[in-house]
Amino acid sequence: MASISPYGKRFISYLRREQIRRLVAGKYRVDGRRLDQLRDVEVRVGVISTADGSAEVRLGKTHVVAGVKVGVGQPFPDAPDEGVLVVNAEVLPHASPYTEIGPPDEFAIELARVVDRGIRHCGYIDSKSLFIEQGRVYVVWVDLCVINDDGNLTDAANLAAVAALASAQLPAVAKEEAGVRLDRGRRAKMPVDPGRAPVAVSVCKIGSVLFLDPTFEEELSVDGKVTFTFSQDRIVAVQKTAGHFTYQEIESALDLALKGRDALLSALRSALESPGAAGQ
Amino acid sequence: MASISPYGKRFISYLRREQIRRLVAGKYRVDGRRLDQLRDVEVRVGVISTADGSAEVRLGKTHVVAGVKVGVGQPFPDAPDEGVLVVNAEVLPHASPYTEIGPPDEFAIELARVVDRGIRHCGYIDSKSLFIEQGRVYVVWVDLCVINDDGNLTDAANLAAVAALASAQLPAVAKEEAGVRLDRGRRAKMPVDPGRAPVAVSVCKIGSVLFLDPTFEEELSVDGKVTFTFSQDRIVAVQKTAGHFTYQEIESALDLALKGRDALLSALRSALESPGAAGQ
Amino acid sequence: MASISPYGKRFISYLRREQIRRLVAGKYRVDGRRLDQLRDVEVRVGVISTADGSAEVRLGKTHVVAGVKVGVGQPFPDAPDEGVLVVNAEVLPHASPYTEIGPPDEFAIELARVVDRGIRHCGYIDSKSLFIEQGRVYVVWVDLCVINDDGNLTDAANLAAVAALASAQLPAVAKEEAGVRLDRGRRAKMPVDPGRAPVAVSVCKIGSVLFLDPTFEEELSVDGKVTFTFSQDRIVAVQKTAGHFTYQEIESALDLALKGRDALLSALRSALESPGAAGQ
Amino acid sequence: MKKPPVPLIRDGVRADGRAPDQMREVKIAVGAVSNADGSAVVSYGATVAVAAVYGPREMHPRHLSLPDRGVMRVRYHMAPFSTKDERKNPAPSRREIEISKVLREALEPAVMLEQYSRARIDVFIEILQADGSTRAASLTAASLALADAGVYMRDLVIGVSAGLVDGTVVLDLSGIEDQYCEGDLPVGYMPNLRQFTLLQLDGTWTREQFLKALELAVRGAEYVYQRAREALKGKYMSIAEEVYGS
Amino acid sequence: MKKPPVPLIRDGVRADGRAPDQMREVKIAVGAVSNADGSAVVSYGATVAVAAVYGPREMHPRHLSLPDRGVMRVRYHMAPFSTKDERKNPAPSRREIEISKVLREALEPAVMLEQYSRARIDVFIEILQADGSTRAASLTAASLALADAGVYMRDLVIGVSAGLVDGTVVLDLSGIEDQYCEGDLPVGYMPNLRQFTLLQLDGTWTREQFLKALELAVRGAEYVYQRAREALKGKYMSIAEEVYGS
Amino acid sequence: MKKPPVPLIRDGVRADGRAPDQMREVKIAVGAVSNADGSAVVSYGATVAVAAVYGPREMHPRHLSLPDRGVMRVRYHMAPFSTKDERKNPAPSRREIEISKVLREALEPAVMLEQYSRARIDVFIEILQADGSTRAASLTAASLALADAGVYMRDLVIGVSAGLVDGTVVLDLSGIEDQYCEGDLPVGYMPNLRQFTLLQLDGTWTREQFLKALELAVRGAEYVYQRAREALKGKYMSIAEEVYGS
Repeated sequence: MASISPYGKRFISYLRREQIRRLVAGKYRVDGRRLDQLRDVEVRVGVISTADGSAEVRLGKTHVVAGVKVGVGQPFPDAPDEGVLVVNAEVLPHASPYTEIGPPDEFAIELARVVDRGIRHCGYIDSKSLFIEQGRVYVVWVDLCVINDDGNLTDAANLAAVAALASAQLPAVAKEEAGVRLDRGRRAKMPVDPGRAPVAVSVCKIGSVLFLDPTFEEELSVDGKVTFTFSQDRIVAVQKTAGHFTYQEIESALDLALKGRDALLSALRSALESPGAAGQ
Repeated sequence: MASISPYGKRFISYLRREQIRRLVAGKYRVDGRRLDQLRDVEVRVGVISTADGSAEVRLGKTHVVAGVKVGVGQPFPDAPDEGVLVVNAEVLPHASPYTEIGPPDEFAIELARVVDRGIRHCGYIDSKSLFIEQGRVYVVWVDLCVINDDGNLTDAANLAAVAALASAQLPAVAKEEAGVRLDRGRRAKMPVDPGRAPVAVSVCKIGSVLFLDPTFEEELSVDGKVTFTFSQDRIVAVQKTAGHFTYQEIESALDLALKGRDALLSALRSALESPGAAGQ
Repeated sequence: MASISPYGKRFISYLRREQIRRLVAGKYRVDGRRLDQLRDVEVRVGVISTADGSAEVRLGKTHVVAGVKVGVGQPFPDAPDEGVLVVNAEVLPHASPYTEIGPPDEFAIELARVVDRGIRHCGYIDSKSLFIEQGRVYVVWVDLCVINDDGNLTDAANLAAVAALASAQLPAVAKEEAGVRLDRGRRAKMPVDPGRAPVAVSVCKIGSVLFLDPTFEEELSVDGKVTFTFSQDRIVAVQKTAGHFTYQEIESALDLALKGRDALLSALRSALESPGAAGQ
Repeated sequence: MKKPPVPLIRDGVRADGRAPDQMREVKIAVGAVSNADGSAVVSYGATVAVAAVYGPREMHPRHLSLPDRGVMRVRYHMAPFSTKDERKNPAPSRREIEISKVLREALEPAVMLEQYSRARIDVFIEILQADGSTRAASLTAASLALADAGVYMRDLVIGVSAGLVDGTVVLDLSGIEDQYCEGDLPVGYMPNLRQFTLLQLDGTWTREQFLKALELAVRGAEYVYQRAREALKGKYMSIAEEVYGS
Repeated sequence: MKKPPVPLIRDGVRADGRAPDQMREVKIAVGAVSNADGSAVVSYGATVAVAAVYGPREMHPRHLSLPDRGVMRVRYHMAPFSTKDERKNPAPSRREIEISKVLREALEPAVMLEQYSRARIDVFIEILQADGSTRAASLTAASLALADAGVYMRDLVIGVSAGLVDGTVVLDLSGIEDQYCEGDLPVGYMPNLRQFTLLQLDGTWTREQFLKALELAVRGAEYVYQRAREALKGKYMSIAEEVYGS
Repeated sequence: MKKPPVPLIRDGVRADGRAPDQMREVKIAVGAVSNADGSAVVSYGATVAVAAVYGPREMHPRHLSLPDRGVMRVRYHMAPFSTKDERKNPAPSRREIEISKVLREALEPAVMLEQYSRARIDVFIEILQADGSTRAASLTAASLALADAGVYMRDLVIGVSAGLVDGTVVLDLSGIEDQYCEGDLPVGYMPNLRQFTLLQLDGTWTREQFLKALELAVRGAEYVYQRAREALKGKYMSIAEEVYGS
């Protein structure tokens, strides 16, 4: 019954929850971080040799792999001259004791859709360059695999998707009698504009204290969570996933998110500038 | 596991059931109706502005909305010159405490198929007028949404489907390079023959007493239920859904059903004659 | 959740299991058979008049029906000049108290795939003779229906599939304006080479004693089970389905399997030589 | 209605040589599925249905059991090779789901479910060959499998179909008649209790045709009932022979 | 962004004649689904959402219940005929699954689930007509259905959408605005507690546009809230009339 | 068999430069998935399998637990980007379901399930890159993850594949060899107990080729086993260093 929410349930003990909340109220965190401090973030591109583009992101113990696969398909009727982007997320049963076997649940679907919206509306990909011929366009699949979930999947998954796309190559098209075929022997760069890379930053709230980059335990203890996605200086996606916020809190959260954005963006840029070093 | 019957279970308390049965044995009903009396029936067409045709039926507290959508598709191989009719029913989880979330269960599937058979075999729709060109025909979807189930869904849903089709319009076909497209700016009348409108009437039995238009509670208390669908003076569908009947009981049920048919048919005719008055 | 193994559970009482194991340790079996003795095997072809080929196999109380249906479809991209073989198995809920209603579970899927691999790699079917024209080939469906499961489904199902294919006929192709159609009025022989008929033989182990043709109860009592499929003098498929084997045990099991092969092959040959006698 | 490739009826004789009120050959074998608690194979001409019964047995999950009666579950399914032309997809179709429901409701009046509190009885029906009247053959097979399983019953439910072919009311529709007829009327009937438990209809019928078809169905059911009793008796006779010697 | 068939806004007037900060006509009917424990129909212009609440009731299966609070389940679904052009496939889409989740998370802050240990409350929402802002109308309908069911609530959650149309921040997007606008911002708001409980955004916004849209959404929510209170009062007044006479 | 784009073997040297009895580079990392009770990443050349173990833990629903032993559940799955050409649909294929079953049956003989009455142990395997021998790498990864989780085991189960390439028996098939070879023989082997626990075969083999391939597989498994022991030791050494200082 994936069509009714919630799907499954997630736990934290009452005592642990209260400990986390008490600490944050005093502006401390269980792992000793500042409120505006991200965990160590590591981005590596080109980690999957079978993919057309790939990246892995480790944000503390959270671990996400993104793989890009390119295919050929039909355009959407309302955009006949544009390629198609599909973002899919699988939270592997490896990732936590709470993940059930089965098709993507509401958490995985929301994750994919938030990442998708961030990428889709900011001009990061030039969709028109993915046109092949009348009725035929490139289809770009971005598959997100969550291997370990220690919280803040959205920020990690968005970063992995963006890095994987930046590292991706577009196979050439070979036109044959039987139709169009991809020739992975000849490849071009994926048409992305790194300057517009969307960056998702989640902000959590306990009481009235805001903080960045929640761990899994912190996520289960919050009074509110909201994710902002930025491209250049624009806001291109927002998703409140837990709790409630006042207008003032949203404004403060937005400012805090911009700090996180800068940290994530610089991790992304280092990875893209030195792909050789990061390759497996 | 929708592929084995029964799906789920429905309850009535033993005492309530015995009360209903005792009353009917004495030719009384819990809501004070006569055995051959329908509840108030209200039919309104044109209630869904996004549909190509629509109707809602209230039969006492039973509430069904039918929406018609027209598309373009391939004909069935054994009828290459005829359009395609598809009837689908969803009993919304709104409708009763017993409805489960998920794909249509055996009740919804049977409901759709009984309504479909009533419409399909009586010439109500002129299928040949739904032909477009070699290999391409109109597909007429009739979707039944049960919003509240207080019994006798079949009679209500059949009436809603018939009224929605009578009120429907057929979008014009625009032939373009890329194929055939519907143009909802230009529309024609749906080719139905109101004189052949099929009307489904259910008859229930408690002991040897027959009665019309059961409520939900009555349906759970019966010794038999059978639905007859009439078009003009022909029988075009029958479905026994509960219990057992003797030959003589079937004959009597048939006569009683004809009385119900007249009442439902006149409600249908008023609605079709004054669509303006009934529109939202 | 068919995507994680195991699916469901199967039982035998501890006492019954120990009895079976004690007997086998002394080289006896509960039904009095020798270790290398198959149960009575009966193969009949042409048993399903609606199929293009069919056979039923009774191996003791195990009962499997195989039906062949021929269709037209697209070839696989990596074999554009070959027809397509699809083997599917359904263990009917009739077959044992353990079968659940639903899509094929891991037992049925494994059964179909082991039978498929046996047939596919030995040249039994001449796939190139199933080519029709560029982009269009015959699709040969072999559907296995297990009606009663008293153990050793693999050997029985393989035999049924092989016999059904040998008895099958290939409908002629009628080319029409609207495309290609099968004409079951005109038929040719299915291109199979009876000399290469693959035969699957399962060997079980209790302690270090090996034996053939396990019953359902024996299967639940074993320390190991492995199936060999032979075509002519080659091994064309192996599948270990339970337990563990030493190298020496595998070698002995292979020799024992060849004895079983001869018995099954002669049952197959009698059936194919006298289809009239075996027809219903 | 479409035009059939051959006349369905001419001079009162049907395409397969039968009279309008004549059943095809009826074959019945009880107890054919050895693991099942009860089973039967029934064929009406080329239509073959295999029914197996498991139970009464424990209901899982328990909250689906009923405190005062047993639950009977019924599944009607067609083998992929059972249809004349194309292979049938084995996934259950809407038609199969509906038929499972009406067969359950046709069998329930015959089975003393009040004897089986909290238990379930499963009835599985597989169509191996389909040549018309599959739900009718299924019903007879299911009844016999229930009886073979020793389930308490008030009567057997016998399935037969009637149809309207070129204006004539006929018994036991064949596949081709089913495809081209003006009307189809599958019926389930308890011959001793004289009750109809399955009743469906399709097509365009006058009141008189409908009632005449019901009468014909009763006669057909009575005929099949005799064959069914012989088959049951035959099975128990042969068991008796095994046990006591012939 | 694609070009709309008509200008979406001209001289400060929107295609349907509204001012930027103007809601479409809002209609509310409480208690329309008689079997439900609570229900409401809400329309914003041509968008119509029907919400029904069942519960608090027992949770099945039990291991999904919580010892210290109730579980609220929410389902958002679109009727197959609710969309403008093609029929919508009734199988739940990924979009519907996501919206079910965000609506649940938008309602949870308002419902005193701690009062309902081990129980579940089900909220079902069906979109009968979709013309933009469906999740906003759904939220208002769901809140009212919960209130109608007598579920303890801290506040109503009112849904409204804001959008960015040709650079102008507007309230309550219609279908055509939703399709062609530069940004969409569905909001859920508790007017008494002044808390946002739903917040999504799509498109390309400056910080100022975003904050201005939030302010506009608050004003819209306050307007709809008055209408919602009247509807609730109306229902209970008419019940009182029935009970005590008018 | 189809013709490969390059000769698979020439003068006793394989397309990737290996000798027939040579494994590709084997890399093993134990404990890579921090939430899991045990985990391992194993690569054979470009084939990469990640295994995670959760448990022993409570079985839900309870009627699937066993009174006298634990239930081990195994899932083999391929990431959508793990295959060479087209994206793999993430829905589990029939092949993945079969492999999940044979891997479970290959691991069961090594795990002391009798120590874990009523509990379940879950083994999840994801193929991140597929270049032949995926089930072999999976088996080694799963064994190590079980050991890392502290599950009682009789031995490690090591997976290796053998194959028949141009008439030569070779070890550890690569993707291209797997695609064009005359035979494939994936094997699971317990080196200390000298027992085969996985055995599948495909293709056309003589008895001698089959037996020779088994021998080769044993040698391959013994080689991988050494690497696996070092990896396990390495992990626990480094833990010891953390705990006691180096």
